[in-house]
Amino acid sequence: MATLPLYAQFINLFAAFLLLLAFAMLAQRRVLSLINLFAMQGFALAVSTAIVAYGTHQSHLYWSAGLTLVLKVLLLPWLLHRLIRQLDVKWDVEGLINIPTTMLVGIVLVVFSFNLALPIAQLSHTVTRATLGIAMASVMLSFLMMITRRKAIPQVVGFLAMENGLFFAATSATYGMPMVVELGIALDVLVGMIILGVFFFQIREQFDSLDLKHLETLKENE
Amino acid sequence: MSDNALGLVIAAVVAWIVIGALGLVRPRELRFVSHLLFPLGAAVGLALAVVAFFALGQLPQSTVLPLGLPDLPFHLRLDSLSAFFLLLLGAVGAAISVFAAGYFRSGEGAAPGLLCFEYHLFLAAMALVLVADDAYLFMVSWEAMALSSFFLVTTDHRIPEIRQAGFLYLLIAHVGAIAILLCFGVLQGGSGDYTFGSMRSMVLTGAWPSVAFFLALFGFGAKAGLLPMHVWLPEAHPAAPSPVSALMSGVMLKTAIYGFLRVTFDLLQGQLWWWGVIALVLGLATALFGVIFACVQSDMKRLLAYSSIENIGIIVAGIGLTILFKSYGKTLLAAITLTAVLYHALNHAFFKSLLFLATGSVLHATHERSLGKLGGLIHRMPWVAWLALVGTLAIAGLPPLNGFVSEWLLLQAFLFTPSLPQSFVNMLVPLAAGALVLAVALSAYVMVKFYGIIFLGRPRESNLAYAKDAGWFERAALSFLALGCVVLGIFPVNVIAMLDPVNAMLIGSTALHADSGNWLLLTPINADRASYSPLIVLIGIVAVVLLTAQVVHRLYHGRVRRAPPWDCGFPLQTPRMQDTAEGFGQPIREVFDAVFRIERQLPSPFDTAPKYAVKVGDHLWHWLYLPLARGADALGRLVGMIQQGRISVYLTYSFFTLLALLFFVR
Amino acid sequence: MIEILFVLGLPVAGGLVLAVIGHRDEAPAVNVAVSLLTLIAAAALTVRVIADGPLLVLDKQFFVDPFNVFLVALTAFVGFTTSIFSRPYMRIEHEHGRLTVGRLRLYHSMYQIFNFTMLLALLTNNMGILWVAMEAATLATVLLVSLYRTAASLEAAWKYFILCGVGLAQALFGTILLYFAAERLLGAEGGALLWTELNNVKGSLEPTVLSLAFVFLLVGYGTKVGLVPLHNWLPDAHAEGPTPVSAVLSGLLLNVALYAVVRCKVLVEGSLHTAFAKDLMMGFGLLSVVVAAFLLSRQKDIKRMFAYSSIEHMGIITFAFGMGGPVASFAGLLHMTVHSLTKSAIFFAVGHATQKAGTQMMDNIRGLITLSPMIGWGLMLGTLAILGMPPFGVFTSEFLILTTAMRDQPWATPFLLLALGVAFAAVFSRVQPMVFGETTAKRLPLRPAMAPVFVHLALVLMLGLWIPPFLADWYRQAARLIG
Amino acid sequence: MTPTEFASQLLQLGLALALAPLLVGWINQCRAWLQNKSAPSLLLPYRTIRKLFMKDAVVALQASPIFRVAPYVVFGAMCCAAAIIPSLATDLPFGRAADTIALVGLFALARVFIALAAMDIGTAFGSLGARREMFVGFLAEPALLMVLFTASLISGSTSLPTIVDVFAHRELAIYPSLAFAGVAFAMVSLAENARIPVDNPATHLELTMIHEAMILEYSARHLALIEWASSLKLFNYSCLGIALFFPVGIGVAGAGWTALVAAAPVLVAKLAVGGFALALVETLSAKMRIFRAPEFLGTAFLLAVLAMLVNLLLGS
Repeated sequence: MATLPLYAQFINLFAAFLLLLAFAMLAQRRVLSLINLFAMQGFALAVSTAIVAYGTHQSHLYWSAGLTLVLKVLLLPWLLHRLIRQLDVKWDVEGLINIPTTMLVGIVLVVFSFNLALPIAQLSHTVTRATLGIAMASVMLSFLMMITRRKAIPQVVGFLAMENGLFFAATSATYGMPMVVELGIALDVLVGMIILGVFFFQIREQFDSLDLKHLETLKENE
Repeated sequence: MSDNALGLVIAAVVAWIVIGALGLVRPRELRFVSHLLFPLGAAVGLALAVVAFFALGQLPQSTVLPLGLPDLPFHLRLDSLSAFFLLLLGAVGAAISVFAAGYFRSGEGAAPGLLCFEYHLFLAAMALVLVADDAYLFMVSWEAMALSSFFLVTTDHRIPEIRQAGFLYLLIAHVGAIAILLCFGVLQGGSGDYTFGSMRSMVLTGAWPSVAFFLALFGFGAKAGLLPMHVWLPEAHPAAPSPVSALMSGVMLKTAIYGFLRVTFDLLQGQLWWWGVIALVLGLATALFGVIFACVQSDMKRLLAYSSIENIGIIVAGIGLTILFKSYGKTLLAAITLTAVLYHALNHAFFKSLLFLATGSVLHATHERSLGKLGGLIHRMPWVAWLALVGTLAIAGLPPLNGFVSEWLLLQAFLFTPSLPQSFVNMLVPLAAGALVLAVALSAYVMVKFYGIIFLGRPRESNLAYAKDAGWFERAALSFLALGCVVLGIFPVNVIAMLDPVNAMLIGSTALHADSGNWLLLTPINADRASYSPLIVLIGIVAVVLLTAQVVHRLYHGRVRRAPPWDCGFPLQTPRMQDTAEGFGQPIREVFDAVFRIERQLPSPFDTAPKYAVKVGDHLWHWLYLPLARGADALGRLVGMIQQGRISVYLTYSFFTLLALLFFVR
Repeated sequence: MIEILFVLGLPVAGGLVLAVIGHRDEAPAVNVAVSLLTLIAAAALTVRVIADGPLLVLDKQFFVDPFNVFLVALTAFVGFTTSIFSRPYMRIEHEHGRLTVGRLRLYHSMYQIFNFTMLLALLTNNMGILWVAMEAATLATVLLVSLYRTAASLEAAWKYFILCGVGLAQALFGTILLYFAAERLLGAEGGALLWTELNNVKGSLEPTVLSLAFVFLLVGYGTKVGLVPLHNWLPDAHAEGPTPVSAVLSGLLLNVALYAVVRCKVLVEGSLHTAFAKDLMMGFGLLSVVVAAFLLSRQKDIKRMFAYSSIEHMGIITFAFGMGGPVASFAGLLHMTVHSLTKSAIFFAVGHATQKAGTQMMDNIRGLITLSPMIGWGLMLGTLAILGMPPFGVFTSEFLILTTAMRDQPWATPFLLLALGVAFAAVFSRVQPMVFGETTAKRLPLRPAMAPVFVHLALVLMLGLWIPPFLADWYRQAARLIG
Repeated sequence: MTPTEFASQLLQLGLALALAPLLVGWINQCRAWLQNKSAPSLLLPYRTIRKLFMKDAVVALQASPIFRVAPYVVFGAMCCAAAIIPSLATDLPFGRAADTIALVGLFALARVFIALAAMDIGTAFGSLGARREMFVGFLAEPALLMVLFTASLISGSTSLPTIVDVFAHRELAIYPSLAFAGVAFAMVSLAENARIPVDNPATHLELTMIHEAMILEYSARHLALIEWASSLKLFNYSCLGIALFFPVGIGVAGAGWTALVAAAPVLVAKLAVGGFALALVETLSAKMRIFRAPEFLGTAFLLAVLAMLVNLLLGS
């Protein structure tokens, strides 16, 4: 391990950042901070992608890094901020489960993911293979976050954070997917976000709130 | 003709389908449908019967149609077993079609043309069931049969009870069909070849044969109305128009018997003795159950429906006995029993159709199904009444009519049982014989009630005075069936000779003793053991009757005076003083109190209009079906808990599924 | 090759055009025309495949083999018939005041885009593009589901979006893992996401990674298929959207998702040489069948009920593919075909029935057959077909599946028996009084388009009695491929 | 069929027709003696029948042909039954045409017809009687058949002449199964012939009637035939009992004329004893309520089944 090239060590550092940010988002109560954290996570992702590109001379990863930067750090947070301003929803984010418990579960998930990723990572010839576990863990944490949030916007942020984790997995484990796929994914994310934005307005118009408790009428257990 | 019998059968099927489709061309044209298409269908049926008659005992013929699955085109085969049941279908179906020609009226439920379509599809499907030689075609025609009959049952779909009945029928039929399908799944033995030919050569090992047998018993039993899957039958039969009830009771139930025989004796290689015991016990339980319930019915078609349950029970008991004999290698006895089974199936087809059709005529003449509102129709509808009398006596198992012959044969078979090696079975069989006799004796009770209350006595309602006798189509159909009852009753030796190819095919032995060439005397084993000659009995009775009448009239006189009835001098007599249907069944209700679930509505002393009502329910419905329905409902509620509306919970499912799988894969 | 371009290009073009003119009166006709042209192109493609065998074109990016060609044809066909159905349907909705013209424009445009995404998902050889197309299909349909902008439709769309989005995220992770495993053999540029390439080397793919990947892919695409317990979005989305959308969702999108699962399964099977994937699919399939059957018994809303029925059938198909073997896979493919034809036909009939009755609540729909025999019989026959009544094709596949299960997986048959019985009771007891009995329906301002219903049912009937040789041949080849 | 057989057949039938009313007369006389009453003439049944034949038949207005045909059918069925029960000898050609099962069938035929006829007029008592008659029959019939089955199992035949041949030929031995069967048979006979304790042939209270209630509307020749048929039925049952349980003295197959002639006095003696026993039973017991009848007949049925089981268990 000690013989890792410098850039790889940097990648590992940013990977750790990513995980840390994921935890931070899990613990964050305020929606604005949540978005900021998300933007930071995007930034970490973009930087680590760029470093991978630099270290492995995969030029298309630069594109990928740029895309991430534009989309995840600039565009989406901006969109979210705008939404919050327009919708005037700056409430605290209240979880369904209290934060310490969530964190504990998160730690368990991290252990689990590392365990799962370890045998696979051994197979990889990339220098960044150790980060696969981190990527998986951040996906899981985002998942957990989506489960525990009861408002629409944090849930969407969780969803986007999950995409971050996936991107990170793609970058770190395989030096990125083919460009056409990456573009497609990015497009999907963007369009999805726009649709979600429209949705927020519609939901608020309909229910006067973005609380997900209004969205619990279609069920079978009356 | 017999060279290409199968081709002719196919032609008949196609003809029926075409006739049905023609009905859709002008669905509201009653005369076209009833006076042209139905008689045409009857002619096809008769032709089919003739073809089948000549195909009995011929070598099996088979063919393949370019339809069906790519690796499994429709295989058809006509052997003696199929031919026998085709004969039954053709003959009885023809009579019912003739009846239907006079029966269906416009303005009653569905359009006549649509009915004609469904009706002929029903016939065609039944014929196809009988000649199917692969599991796929069998199932397709089997379910087509269920479906077409379902639509026929719900002809009058505006009445919720009829819809309910239809639903129950189709549900049980469908569940039964799935069981049959699974049975074929077992029988194909993993070969992936669903032709019956392949199944015949497949030797199943371990518990598989038993699994197949019980799936078949369940599946075909559901269709036949075997306990405890009988509940649909007393609902569906009364709901259907009478020709349809007749067809269902007379013919469709027999296709279930056919299927059961086909699987048990043809497709399965060997039979185990305890299968026979179970079938025997189940059959007798069904028979007793059916007849006891028939005793207390007050709707004439329900009564007949329960009687059908009884007869099916007798038939299945006979099959059980056949299995028992065959598994012990007593082929001669097995052949006798099987003969009794087939004979009874044929008899039941004739007399039950006859009676159902008769109820149809009564229904049309009086618009009344409740026994409590009928009576005295022998004066208004002599044709129907006298022909129904034949059916009544036949179904009551009285010599010299046909019902007695098959029961006689079956009892003979019971008597020969002590030659079996298993002492347990030897003990069981006398009890079984007792149960059978009890059922037969009770059926006489039922039929006296049925006939006496509908046709005899005085009309219980004033509007019965306007009842008209059936039309010529209906009379012809009823006469044909009544004649069938008489002929089948009087010439048993010839009938059994006709059945023998089936025995030879399924059992490997014939029922008739080789050297009993006497057409007059039915002697299954030898003349010392047992013999019966209905013709001589008939001649004996008729001779005595005629002779007595002659002698009495000659020696004394034949003067008759008509006067009001005496009735022990009671001055006021109204028709309401006759026994009602409930009253007639009351002793049986008392004796078998435990079998029924009786709900009484008693008047209180303060009622201004006191009312008494009694409802006889089925324990099985309350102990088996309602709990099943409730169980399903409770399970549904339980399962409904997972769909509880909150998105976090849904995400959690997804999350835990993922985690669990990941954990598992690790 | 040109056919593929047309198959994919026409809906895109149509979507763009309709985005502009979709609110006009002629928009429905344009919609139908584009769908028809797509169908013609798909037919041409089909003919080409029949004549020349599998195609691998455009730098190996597109691949047509017996497995997907019939799905392409089916998708184009049902897309076309649905467009015919939606013409009067959406007009009536508009006249009933449930939709503005702007929404109609959105509807028409998205309808074509949705068709495009499905066709793309089917035709692409690239597992990544497959994912992209699936996600795009989700996005397009989210808009369609929320078209009415009612509280319920928004809720349904939201759930649909989030649950499927999360699900598909898992699928993406699975795809990445797949790529990760393949890249070592095929190189980053060597088309490590191309299914044909993967299929060639599947024997030497790393089993550990592939089993992990399969878990993610199954959970991911399985969400889209509606496998229990990932199904929760499905009834909501099907019930709350416009009926043509329900028809294509049930009839087509589920198939496409299942197609993705099966493609993945082929690779995993080839790598693992264990029953892992099979067991997993059988388990999910069986669970779906049973749970859906019991949920069916609790329905009050007609579209919701048929949505659960879709879950049930997807479960059956998944179970069949899980069982594997020439017969079961054949049956699974056949079941995909007949289910989508039958289910879309049912939704067509249901659409007009609900318009007639003015409600989706089954208790308030009565006696359809009295006022409009065509809708009544369409619904009745469709229901019977979907419940597995012969001589309809659904029975054919159920026949093969059940008989095979009886020998290969006897433990599963009691569950199947139970589920099919419960499902039959649940659905039929509700449909019967809707079709028969005294009526509550009223007349509609426009003649309903019932031809698609009966065309579909006729096809299903035909498949129950006779399967065209070329189709059977495809099924057989595809079944061999699936294993 | 040889002339001897034919003659034997005719003789036995004729004997049955002739002796049946006498048996009834004898029983009535015995009963009167036993009850310290002055006895009617032994020949009173004959006179009654003759008197009835002379009278004009009065038929209810609403009677259908079934009502008028029924007495003849019942009479015919009883004659046929008489023709197959070996009373003097087993040389009965007609016995081949109908065996024990058919015998029970013939009884059932008679029962059904008389019940239908009773319902035909539509009076309250007629249908009440019909219902009760069928009610008694549904248990009596199986019990009788079970008794006959026991005999069939022992003899390996259901043909009555063969059964009697076998029984008459075999060594004197004790058959526990036959003891059960005998008791059951006696009970069934009482019920079937409308005797106390199930029914009272001499009752005048309509509400307690079974058989009499059914024939209330009959008069003249119809009534005569029914009365005659009832006495024939009693005679048949008696002969059946004798043939099954006391076959000694019945001429076996091919025994010839002498045996036939020798059998006649034996038969008369046995009938006399039997008739006396019946009168004794009727004197000693009281009539049951109608709803006790199932218990009584159920017991008979179970005894008969028990007889079969005992037979299987202990061997014959």
